[in-house]
Amino acid sequence: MTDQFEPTIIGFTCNWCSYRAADLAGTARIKYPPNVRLIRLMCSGRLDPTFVFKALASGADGVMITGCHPGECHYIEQNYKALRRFHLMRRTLQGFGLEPTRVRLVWASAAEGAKFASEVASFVEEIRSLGPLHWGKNNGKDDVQSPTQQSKPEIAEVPA
Amino acid sequence: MTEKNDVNTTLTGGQEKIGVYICHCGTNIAGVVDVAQVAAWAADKLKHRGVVIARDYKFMCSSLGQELIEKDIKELGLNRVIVAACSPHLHEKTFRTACSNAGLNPYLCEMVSIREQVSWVHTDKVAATAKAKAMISGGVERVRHQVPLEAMTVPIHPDTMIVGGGIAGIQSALEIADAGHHVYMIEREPSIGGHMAQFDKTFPTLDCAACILTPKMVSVGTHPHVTLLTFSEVEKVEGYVGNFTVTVRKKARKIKEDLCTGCGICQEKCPKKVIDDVYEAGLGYRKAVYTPFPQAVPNTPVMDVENCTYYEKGTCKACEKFCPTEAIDFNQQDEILTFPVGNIVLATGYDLFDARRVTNYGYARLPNVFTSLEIERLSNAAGPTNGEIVLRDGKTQPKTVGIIHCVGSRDRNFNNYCSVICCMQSLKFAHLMHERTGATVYNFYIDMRTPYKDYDEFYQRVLEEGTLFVRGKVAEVTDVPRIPAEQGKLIIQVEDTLIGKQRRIPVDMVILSSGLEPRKDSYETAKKFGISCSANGWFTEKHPKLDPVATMTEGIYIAGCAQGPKDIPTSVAQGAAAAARVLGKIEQKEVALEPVRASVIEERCSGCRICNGLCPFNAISFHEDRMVTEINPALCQGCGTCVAACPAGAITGTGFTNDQIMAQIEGLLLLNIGQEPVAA
Amino acid sequence: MTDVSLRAVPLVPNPVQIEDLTLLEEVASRTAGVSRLEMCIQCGTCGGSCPSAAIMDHTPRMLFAMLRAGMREEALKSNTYWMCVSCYHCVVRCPQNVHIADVMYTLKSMAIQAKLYQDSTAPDFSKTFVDMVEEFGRSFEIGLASIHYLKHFPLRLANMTPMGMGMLSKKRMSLLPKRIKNMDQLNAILKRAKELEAVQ
Amino acid sequence: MNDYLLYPGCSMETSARAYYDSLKAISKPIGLNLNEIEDWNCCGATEYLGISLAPAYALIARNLALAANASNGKQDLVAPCSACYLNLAKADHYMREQPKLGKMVNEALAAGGLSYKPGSLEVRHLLDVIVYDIGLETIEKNVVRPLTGLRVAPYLGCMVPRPDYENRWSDHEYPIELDVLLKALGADVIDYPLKTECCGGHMTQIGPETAFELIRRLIATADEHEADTMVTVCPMCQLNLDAYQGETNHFFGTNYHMPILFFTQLMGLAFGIEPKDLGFGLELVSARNVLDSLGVKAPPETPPAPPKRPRKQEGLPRPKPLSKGPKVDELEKEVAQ
Repeated sequence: MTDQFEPTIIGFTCNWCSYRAADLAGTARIKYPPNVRLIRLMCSGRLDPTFVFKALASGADGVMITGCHPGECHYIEQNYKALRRFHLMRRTLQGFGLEPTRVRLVWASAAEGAKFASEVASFVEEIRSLGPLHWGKNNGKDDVQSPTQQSKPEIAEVPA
Repeated sequence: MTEKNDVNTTLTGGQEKIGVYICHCGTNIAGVVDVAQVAAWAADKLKHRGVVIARDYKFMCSSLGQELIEKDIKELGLNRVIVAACSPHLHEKTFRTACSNAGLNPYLCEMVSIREQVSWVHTDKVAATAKAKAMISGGVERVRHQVPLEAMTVPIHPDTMIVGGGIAGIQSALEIADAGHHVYMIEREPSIGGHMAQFDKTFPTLDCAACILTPKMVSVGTHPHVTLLTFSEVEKVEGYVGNFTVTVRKKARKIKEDLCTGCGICQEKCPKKVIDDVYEAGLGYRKAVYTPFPQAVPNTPVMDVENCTYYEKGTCKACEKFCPTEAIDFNQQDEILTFPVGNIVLATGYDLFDARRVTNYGYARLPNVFTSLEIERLSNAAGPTNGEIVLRDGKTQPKTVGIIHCVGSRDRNFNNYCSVICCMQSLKFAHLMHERTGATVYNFYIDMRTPYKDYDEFYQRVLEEGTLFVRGKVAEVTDVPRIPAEQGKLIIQVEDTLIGKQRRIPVDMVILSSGLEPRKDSYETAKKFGISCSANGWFTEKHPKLDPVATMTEGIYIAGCAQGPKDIPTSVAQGAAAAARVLGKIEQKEVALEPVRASVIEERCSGCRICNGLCPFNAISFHEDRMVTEINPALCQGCGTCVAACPAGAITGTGFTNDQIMAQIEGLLLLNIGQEPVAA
Repeated sequence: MTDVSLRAVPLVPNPVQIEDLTLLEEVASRTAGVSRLEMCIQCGTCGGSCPSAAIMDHTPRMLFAMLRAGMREEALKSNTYWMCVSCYHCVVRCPQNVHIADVMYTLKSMAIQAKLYQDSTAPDFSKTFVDMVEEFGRSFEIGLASIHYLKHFPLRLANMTPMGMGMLSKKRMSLLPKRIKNMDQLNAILKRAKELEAVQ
Repeated sequence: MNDYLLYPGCSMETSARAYYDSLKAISKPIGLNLNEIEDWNCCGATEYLGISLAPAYALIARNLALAANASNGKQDLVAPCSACYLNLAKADHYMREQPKLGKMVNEALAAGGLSYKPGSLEVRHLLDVIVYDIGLETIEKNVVRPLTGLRVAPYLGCMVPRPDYENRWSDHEYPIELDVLLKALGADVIDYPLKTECCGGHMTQIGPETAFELIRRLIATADEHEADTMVTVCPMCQLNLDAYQGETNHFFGTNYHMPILFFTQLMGLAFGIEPKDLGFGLELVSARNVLDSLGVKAPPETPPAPPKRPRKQEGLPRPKPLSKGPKVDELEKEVAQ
């Protein structure tokens, strides 16, 4: 293997569309990079922004939020709430001095396995080009020990 | 709904006894993920998080695999179970039932999808194994915060909706209605019958399609348990298995169905002739008010508003003048119907591949190139030529005919799949051409595919009749001659691959055996019903082998060509199979629902009312007297939006609590590995 | 024929050498882009479409079967790819999206390298053309055509003369090509490219 | 003003001078500004690729690198020659599809102090630019001498619509771009069935008999359709059909006289530009009849074009042709108006 940076990404899916898109990518055997680890919620509306910050603070380099297409939410319109929170999260990240693009929102219907896979692939590339996230470093407080620094070696160790 | 407060419901440190079960799924998982290593890792590195046993097994979903879990629950006293296998949408129920059988609350079992999310989508074995470990770690952390729950049950509505009135839908409808349950059949076209109603003969027995289909259509039309809604489309589907609410648009026929007797005088008197692109495949004509074909069910005509002279110019109304029952209603509007159903069968069929896309075959440019559907109509005794097979000039019989297989199929420029029916269809045409015109017939094929009962025997028969077979995919059809013998002919240019030479074969008529394609709106339909499509656009079945009529969405079944290309017998079999599944569901009378619900911890609620406007199901109400919000569990659907919104953390979502998700995040990122053991 | 051991010796020598089963892969790896050569389903669309099929000793489809069978010498001796006119009919029609025209280019270069071509007309034309480009950075038809015709179709040259004269008198041919300014740069690039290819 | 970089290719200065002259003449009225790339080299035609891979692609890529430097990501690269257009597009495409090739080519380019990032240029054929960027409306506005009554066979040859890596053309086998352009000039355009068949390419050099047969088919079919002239978009096609027409006649004992012109020459005629400024007279098979039928300059020698062949429709209804997408439908609609 090359020594290129392999980001760790946490993905949130809704139970009805995007988790099934991931299932479909699987049954259709569409390949995508192994950097994303998914958490299933019932709806993207369930996504509490603290989950995202928790993930980034705990060592994830990026967070991918997925849900049903606008207008197709299983719970009628709750994905619009996710959309609103998403913009808020990006602004907050910017306020922290982090790249807002470390959080991505993707709409994927149950029929869009290929789209799910390609979005993962492009997000991994994007995060790879941004480099590892050193939570807390970018806002100039180098003396603060970030949880990332503590946890990174553990993550890197897993592949063995 | 036993849980009200997620603060103290987790077992106190040291009480978790978690079993981790890793499935090989044959080689589906084990071929990419080193399952033995994962099991050993989980037993070692997650021991301090409560894992007492980690096993890998060839097929966890087999009865032996389930027994393994049950035995461990009983013998080791497991109180949490992780199954790392396929998607929970496939086998969550299986493993929950197994846990339940062993006396463990089924909601203390959690699945980790290392097949759909790992082994099937990744190739790097080391990375895949590492990801599987992280996902199991996440699952373990999550399940530690799980609490016992009780399932909620709701009754199943006994009515069924069948979308699509082709042969598959008809079969489904009759099976269910004959069992005494009500069926709504929704058909987009003015009549049921589907593509089969357009065919002349059916292979390999050469039965007349109309003769075997018409009685079934009539049964549907007259069945006391069938509500037939033709010229109608489903607009919206809400709800879930057992309790769907569907909205259907019944398009205005401009004819009062209750008054119309189907006498046909309006069609006779209508002065406007229109090329019939649908039923007659563009070869024949119909009127602006019409029933698509004589045996149509129902036989109530529809008005073609786009072509009707009255709508164009404001005068005519010949139909109205002559209608003996005053059934014509130019002011009729679309009707919107809403009704509840318990189950849905989608039998929406296929579209024929548009042969114009293969420019080198010249369809629509060279007059004597025909599509398979055109030939069905030409050879049909009730068709535009009364069954006479003639060239586009309307009179000349062809002396030589070339039939091209695989048009638009098995071709990455168009569709990469085999359309299944084209070989047999082409053999049928070869026979009909030979029988009706005595023409010399060439068949151009890549591979001859004649499986199933009596199919290859039919191939033998066509060979006996003297049909000439050329193995080679036709390169082009042209009308540009190179030698005098080619003058005035269509020339089929092909490599005869069995002799390795390019041949140019002059013929009078070319028949393109077009393939089958998913409906153009199949993605929209799939979205509407919440099911998935394959990359090609066919509806995806729950399991390609073991559950070919169910979908990933409970209560929605698929039948016929909507699921993939197939012939008539297979469509009928699948229609009947879907009906059997629906009847099975109806017999169950009720269905268990996920107990995923939100509830308010009153003492934490500050009464800010932020959550109040968020619920689309009106499950949230505010108690002015106590200044707190309350959630009605009967109305709550469990999306969790209010949980995420509550600034005080006063709302908790069963099954997806903050603690569970936070723990899962830590688990996925392996923060638990270095931690102090939970056990003392 | 009583000795059983004799039966181990084939009466007809096996025409296919085991090591040549790598031929298909070699051709694919030497082709620009993703050749998809292994995807051929032998349908004959290429052979049916080819304007030169009549003068090819094997249709492209047969050639692909030969590559699969590892018939290195027979395949490289074939005139098929020398007759290819690069019309791309087969490429856009191929149901498996095999990059047929580019495979033909690969086979030409392999045949030249292995010196297995049977008729030198086409390879000579290519070589003359390339020599000219490497000398001037440009091509010029008159020099090329006359050198080529003199060598390969001396009898036809007489018929061609009026055409050539016509072209010359209408100033549609020049007797000397133009040379590009930065010939050194082009030479350096080509030299480096050749070295890189040799390493491959 | 539409600004483009021009890669003329070797033929434009010699055998296809008429193409270059007429292109220069029509550029100004239609607002087409072409800037020739400095010190371009030969693209290698169909020959270099058959000798060795890396040098062939490096040869092409030098032009791409020079063009990309001059373009600054703003201008598209235009090639009037089909083979040049294909080679430039091909190198760009494969350098992207196969990063290994891209890397190798760039290493070679580095030896000359150059580099090229695949995908940074849009490679386009002249006809594409004229039809889709300049637009038929502008063309029609410039027509002062409509080519009324002139029966033309539009002939594109192979390498413009195929393999078409970027899906720029309406069809691989039966594209309509040249047809609609000529219709916009007022010409009577034949539905020429061999419009994308091969002219023989380099077979005139390596297998003349085959080439003659291919040339014969093309000319015979145009003749059969009573065409006054065939119109090409490629120097190689023009050379083969024009310069080898005599030899083809000689070989088959036929007596075809089919002038082969570049589409830019007909554009110029329709725009009222003098024939001598459009390279008329450079063709070996004289196009005098074309000029005559339009009443330009020369006195009539050949009889006027015969009436169109009637095409009446009877019998069974015919299927409608396939829509080739909104872009093309619009073109067809424009022409119909």
